[in-house]
Amino acid sequence: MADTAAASPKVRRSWKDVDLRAVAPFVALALLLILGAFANPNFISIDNLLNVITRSAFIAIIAVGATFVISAGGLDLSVGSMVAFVASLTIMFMNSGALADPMMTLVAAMVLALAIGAACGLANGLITTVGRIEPFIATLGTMGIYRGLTTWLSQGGAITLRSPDVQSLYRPVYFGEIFGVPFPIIAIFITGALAAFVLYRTRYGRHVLAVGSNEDVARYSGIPVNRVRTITYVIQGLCVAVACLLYIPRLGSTSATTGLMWELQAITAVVVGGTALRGGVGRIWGTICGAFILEIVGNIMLLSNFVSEYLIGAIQGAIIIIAMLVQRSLVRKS
Amino acid sequence: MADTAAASPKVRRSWKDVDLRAVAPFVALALLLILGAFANPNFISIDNLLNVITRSAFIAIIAVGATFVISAGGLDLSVGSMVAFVASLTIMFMNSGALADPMMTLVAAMVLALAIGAACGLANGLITTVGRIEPFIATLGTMGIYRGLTTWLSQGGAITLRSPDVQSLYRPVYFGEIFGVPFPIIAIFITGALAAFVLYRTRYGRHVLAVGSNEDVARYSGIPVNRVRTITYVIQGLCVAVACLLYIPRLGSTSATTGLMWELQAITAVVVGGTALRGGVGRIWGTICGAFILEIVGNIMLLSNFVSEYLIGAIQGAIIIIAMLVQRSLVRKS
Amino acid sequence: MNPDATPASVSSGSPVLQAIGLSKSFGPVEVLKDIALGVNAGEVHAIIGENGAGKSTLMKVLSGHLQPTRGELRIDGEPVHFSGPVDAERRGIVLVHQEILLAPDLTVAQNIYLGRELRKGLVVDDRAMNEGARQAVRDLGGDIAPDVVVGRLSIAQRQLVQIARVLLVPHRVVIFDEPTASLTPVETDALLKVIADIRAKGTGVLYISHRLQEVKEIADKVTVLRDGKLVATRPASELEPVDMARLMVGRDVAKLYPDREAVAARETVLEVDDFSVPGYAQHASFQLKKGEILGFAGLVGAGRTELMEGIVGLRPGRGALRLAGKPVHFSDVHASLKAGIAYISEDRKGKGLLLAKDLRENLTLASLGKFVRGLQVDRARERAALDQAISEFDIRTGRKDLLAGQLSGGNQQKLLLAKMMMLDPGIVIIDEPTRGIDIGTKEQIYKFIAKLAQEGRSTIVVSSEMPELIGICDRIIVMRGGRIVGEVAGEHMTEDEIVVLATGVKTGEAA
Amino acid sequence: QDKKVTIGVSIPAADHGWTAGVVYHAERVAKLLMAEHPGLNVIVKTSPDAASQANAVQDLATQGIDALVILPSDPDPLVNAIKEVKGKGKFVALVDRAPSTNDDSVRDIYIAGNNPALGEVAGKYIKENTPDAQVVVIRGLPIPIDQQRQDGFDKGIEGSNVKILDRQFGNWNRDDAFKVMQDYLTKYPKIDVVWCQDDDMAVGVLQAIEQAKRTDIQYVVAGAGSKDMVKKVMDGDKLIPVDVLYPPAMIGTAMQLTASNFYDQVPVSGTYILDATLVTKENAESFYFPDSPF
Ligand SMILES: Nc1ncnc2c1ncn2[C@@H]1O[C@H](COP(=O)(O)OP(=O)(O)OP(=O)(O)O)[C@@H](O)[C@H]1O
Ligand SMILES: Nc1ncnc2c1ncn2[C@@H]1O[C@H](COP(=O)(O)OP(=O)(O)OP(=O)(O)O)[C@@H](O)[C@H]1O
Ligand SMILES: [Mg+2]
Ligand SMILES: [Mg+2]
Repeated sequence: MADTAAASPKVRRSWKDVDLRAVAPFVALALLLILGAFANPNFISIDNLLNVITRSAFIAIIAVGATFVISAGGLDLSVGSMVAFVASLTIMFMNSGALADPMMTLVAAMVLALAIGAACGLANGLITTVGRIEPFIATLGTMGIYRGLTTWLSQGGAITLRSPDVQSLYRPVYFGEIFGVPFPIIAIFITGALAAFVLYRTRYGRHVLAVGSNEDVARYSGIPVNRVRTITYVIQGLCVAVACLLYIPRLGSTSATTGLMWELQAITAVVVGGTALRGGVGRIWGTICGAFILEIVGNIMLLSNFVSEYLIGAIQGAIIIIAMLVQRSLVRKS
Repeated sequence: MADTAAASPKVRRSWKDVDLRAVAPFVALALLLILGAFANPNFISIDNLLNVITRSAFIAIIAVGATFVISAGGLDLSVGSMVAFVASLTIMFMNSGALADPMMTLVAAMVLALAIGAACGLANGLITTVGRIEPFIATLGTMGIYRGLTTWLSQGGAITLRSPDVQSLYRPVYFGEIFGVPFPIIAIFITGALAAFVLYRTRYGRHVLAVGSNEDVARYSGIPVNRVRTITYVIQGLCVAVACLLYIPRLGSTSATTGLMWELQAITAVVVGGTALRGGVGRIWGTICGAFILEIVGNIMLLSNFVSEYLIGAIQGAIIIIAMLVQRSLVRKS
Repeated sequence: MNPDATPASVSSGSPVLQAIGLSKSFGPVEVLKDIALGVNAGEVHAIIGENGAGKSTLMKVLSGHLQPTRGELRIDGEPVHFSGPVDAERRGIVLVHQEILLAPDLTVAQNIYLGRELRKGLVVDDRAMNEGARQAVRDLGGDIAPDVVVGRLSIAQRQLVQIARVLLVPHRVVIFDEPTASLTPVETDALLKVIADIRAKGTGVLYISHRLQEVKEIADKVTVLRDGKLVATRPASELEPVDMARLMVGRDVAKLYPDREAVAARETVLEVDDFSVPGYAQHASFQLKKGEILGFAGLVGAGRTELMEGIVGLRPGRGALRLAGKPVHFSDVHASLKAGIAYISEDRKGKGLLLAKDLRENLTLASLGKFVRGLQVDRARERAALDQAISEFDIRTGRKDLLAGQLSGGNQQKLLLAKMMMLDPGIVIIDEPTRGIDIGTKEQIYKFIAKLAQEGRSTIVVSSEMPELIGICDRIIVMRGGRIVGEVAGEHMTEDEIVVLATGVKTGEAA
Repeated sequence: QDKKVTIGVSIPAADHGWTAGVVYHAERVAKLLMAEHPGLNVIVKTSPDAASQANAVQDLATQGIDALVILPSDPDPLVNAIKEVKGKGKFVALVDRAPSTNDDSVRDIYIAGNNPALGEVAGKYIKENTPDAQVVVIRGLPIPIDQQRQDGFDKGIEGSNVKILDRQFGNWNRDDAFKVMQDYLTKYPKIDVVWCQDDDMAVGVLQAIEQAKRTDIQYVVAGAGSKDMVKKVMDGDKLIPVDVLYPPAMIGTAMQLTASNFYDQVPVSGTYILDATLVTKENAESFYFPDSPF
């Protein structure tokens, strides 16, 4: 009898505990939405919300990839430059006119983008795993490399999609809608669903979490640690490529500053979403929620008129910290 | 007999092992110096080397602080913005003319800078330890805050030291020499020596390494983990302030872009110097050597004529990766 | 356990797994010297020896975790070379590590099936794995929800999970490296039954334990290691525990537990009143007298560790603490150490020692203040302290510049004891003091605890080994399900009475 | 009579002196205009990079603006976002930085400083005053306007003996310019002229020259017209004999033109290119604004 009494609160406690940790980012999002509604009535208009979510697509999709890398105990600082690099090469290919048919060009360019993204990710993965260099430094190095190459490709200028045919064909990929839902939003959710499937349902996903949780244990269990890690970087590269595919039709152009600091935003989205940087845990939907939060913070700031434009950075920083504190206290109180 | 025979090479081996890990950055530095001499004969002129080392002072001193934070298992991304913030406030104080005497003004300003640096560090430390937010995110937040406040203080422009008296009094702190050695170089070595003493010789330093190696063990041993960690951030803040004290006399002015990305450079210097990001080990002199390496790579690139200016970033990235690979293989071969 | 999956044993002539002329050196130190050993199918072969004798090292070589410096391994008489543990595992040689090797963020089931997940098409079959895991743990006499994250389990529970994980691999030889060190009698019995089961199915078992009674019970053959050399291999029937102890230590171990004079009633030094550690221990009240040795018994999960951690400020706790009559409250260990209470954790690897730092730094970590001269830590005095600790606690180490992680398990425990005793505490709380300690060393540790009492220090011993509690304690408090359910002293300190209290079941029914 | 009009102004965040000047003038003119026209609402928003500026434009559109005045941080990536606004029939004034296609499908008016001319004027000045000079160039960031200035500069020195020794990026940042200049001084024993195309970077360049105590450098040509540099020109500083004007105040001009499109019943359209005036000792006084942050 005494045993049951002691046991049951423990079980309840741990159930709540798990739940709140996963729920916390969504609570933060809801609070932000309420705050935003007060700041500016336009904020909760469908148009505005669709806008904001649509443009969070790049960071959200990149951050989904980052969730894999981070939960396997890695880190990728090169994703921002990778966006610039992949998008530049893709636009250059479309400009090259190698294929006459615009549709064919577009499809080939998309395949090419994915291939380049995967290759860049592979390079990152191999340098960290086979080369055994701390991911922070390895990807800081490739960050320089990808951005440098982009600068060189663009000769310091911009690389702009020229063919109007391709452009008009490609435009709906960012600006199009399906049943009133902008295409990038659909892309976010498809990417999220795929990623969640891989991470939570497949053997590979299990291995990713094991490697991030304890590398030695994973190795003793016969898991090819280096391969698992490398593949997380390839997944990250593919996610970057997908983000590029959405990015190109939006701005139609890249330059040496494209994607600057996106790596920090992506990592922030991951952490705000509840994934710890030490690895072993990955929360795909939390990450996507984190990306929404970041974009909404910026949006509220822009829509409200109280904040001096000089202080926007400071307030964004403060909000991130407050959001994390709220999360922590939510989890602790439970 | 057989035992002794087996013993001697083994002992040598492990001795080498320890040694090489610590020596690797210095080897890399030596190789770079040789490479530089080939790239441009001016490179090894005393004048050039003094220039390069002098201007590496900011990153070197900041990175010494980062060595503390990192070896205690933390991370500080806010140092770049902190430089801008501390330097701006210090210049504003000197401009305010609160004290009539230039010498007094200067001394007070220096004390103020150290106090502000320590306070900023304390804020970082408390947010990560008491607030229990991952240092990456916490300091990313304060990075936004410090930079935002700087932008606001400067109203987006520059903050320039106005009083010519103070300026001429202050100038030697960067441009002055003692026995032909520029003052910033002396500052690097004094900072390094102090830091090495604290980290390797004092009880506090031992605690820092213990906390970084295994937080639980440290806590069970009665080490006040949060306090130890927080103080590492304060030390980081003080180092940033010292860097600011050298920085202000150089250009006599700050702006919203002062110190941009210095955090990444400081962390790179720490890692290139042989300190692992996971904590538990700290190499002060390696870090300083790492800072020299970074600055010399840039210098060689500018002095040589082979490299397109567009590719400099890429080659810098590649050199960092190669340097780390060389280090690894050195250590492994031993 | 998994008879269908067990590769059939081929011949009965040669041993399944055999080592010939096996040697292993770490640096200049030769840890194993010319070992010859064979395990037959359907046989339990126990390996015993002092801490640091080389048992774990030998097992690691046999299971592919380490490469031998010299010598050869054979399976069914055929020479083999293991490229790594996975390779050995493929050939049916599996090892239950002395240290716990599990991924803390994964669940029990995920850990048990790690690397060989069951699948339904593309998808991992979590339901089947949870079911399998639950069963596997139940077979070992445990009851752990398969979907709990391993990071939340106690050491004992983790040990069960680790054993379950290994037994699920198709195996021909199972190596247990001190599997029972952190188990209580109930789980130990269950495990011994499981071992008997797999032996019956033709599996060879290598079994390491410092509990000689257990060895006597289960083993067919016993091999004794001393200083890396094989001293003897004998049928277990020929050896009594005393003989084993003599072979191990090289001398007679006459009396394990020190004599202690009965202590007259003394003043209370620590009073715990209605103290609760939310979620783990409720309404605990007890008193500790000066010079007393107070035992805490209970089953795994009884909450003893958490109660002690709550008292010293490692966990949030509610209730009153009085130290020599004065109310105190500790918010962290720093405070409790200052007040003279030292807590020695049961988890020496995770919470006791910095495995990647050397012995000297570990020894002085908690008491660095004593070594500060001026502003500096005086390394010469640290070295002197290390020399003293090595001799006082009999820490067996080839070199003094080893890392703590390179010590054998038992020697790590001694180092940890030495480290906390550097603080010269008035009250010592030792959690599982002899977990993984050889019999000779145990004797030393018991003597040591008795000496503490003699010096007027008070000691709380939390242990899952009842004979040890009975042997050294003045009183024993028994916990069950987070509550103190009774106290035994004097002639009531018997295993029966304690088990009755700890399980809430009459003897005989328990199991 | 007071028409309700909302003008959205999107500009880069103040990340160096010149953009700080832009922010300053945008705010100054916004206040002026709102005081002048009580029905007018001007919303000024700054963004650190092209992608967030695209977001800002979208957000402004959400707030229901009638006109957009935009100084794009990077023009090509922003064309689509601008076209969105223009497509909804709003009035668009594009300032300073032109995308590859810059016609009335993108904007109603285009007001610009003349980037190629900024380079060209500097080049011509060097060609005329020191026809055999050895010049080192410090570039800004690798983005198109920088490229345009370089091209203009090359055109300016065409046909002379002026020799460009080196071009490196200084990222429109004083510290980077200081480093690059230090290394130039190490690398080249004789430098006649430095062209660093930006007054912010000139600060670092001057310090590096002073530290090296080199006397071979005859002068430095920067650009933009910051108060510090204009002051030096005014005072007859030997090293800064001239400055090429590239006034951040152009954003104000654009805002004023946009407002007059609504209030003055004068339809405004077309292209307004501001001169890249050479500030010399003679005319410096009229370009000196001591109150501006830049
Ligand atoms: N990696 C290593 N490097 C150097 N020495 C080592 C290493 N691993 C183990 N040793 C040494 O080898 C010896 C044997 O250790 P081992 O762990 O095999 O002992 P054991 O018999 O299992 O002892 P215990 O009963 O305490 O577990 C010890 O002296 C230990 O210090
Ligand atoms: N982090 C945690 N969250 C929830 N429950 C936990 C956590 N850690 C441990 N527990 C549970 O608390 C109970 C008590 O722990 P523990 O087994 O350490 O007690 P104990 O009496 O010291 O046992 P022993 O020392 O014999 O292992 C166990 O049932 C365990 O599952
Ligand atoms: Mg062992
Ligand atoms: Mg316990």
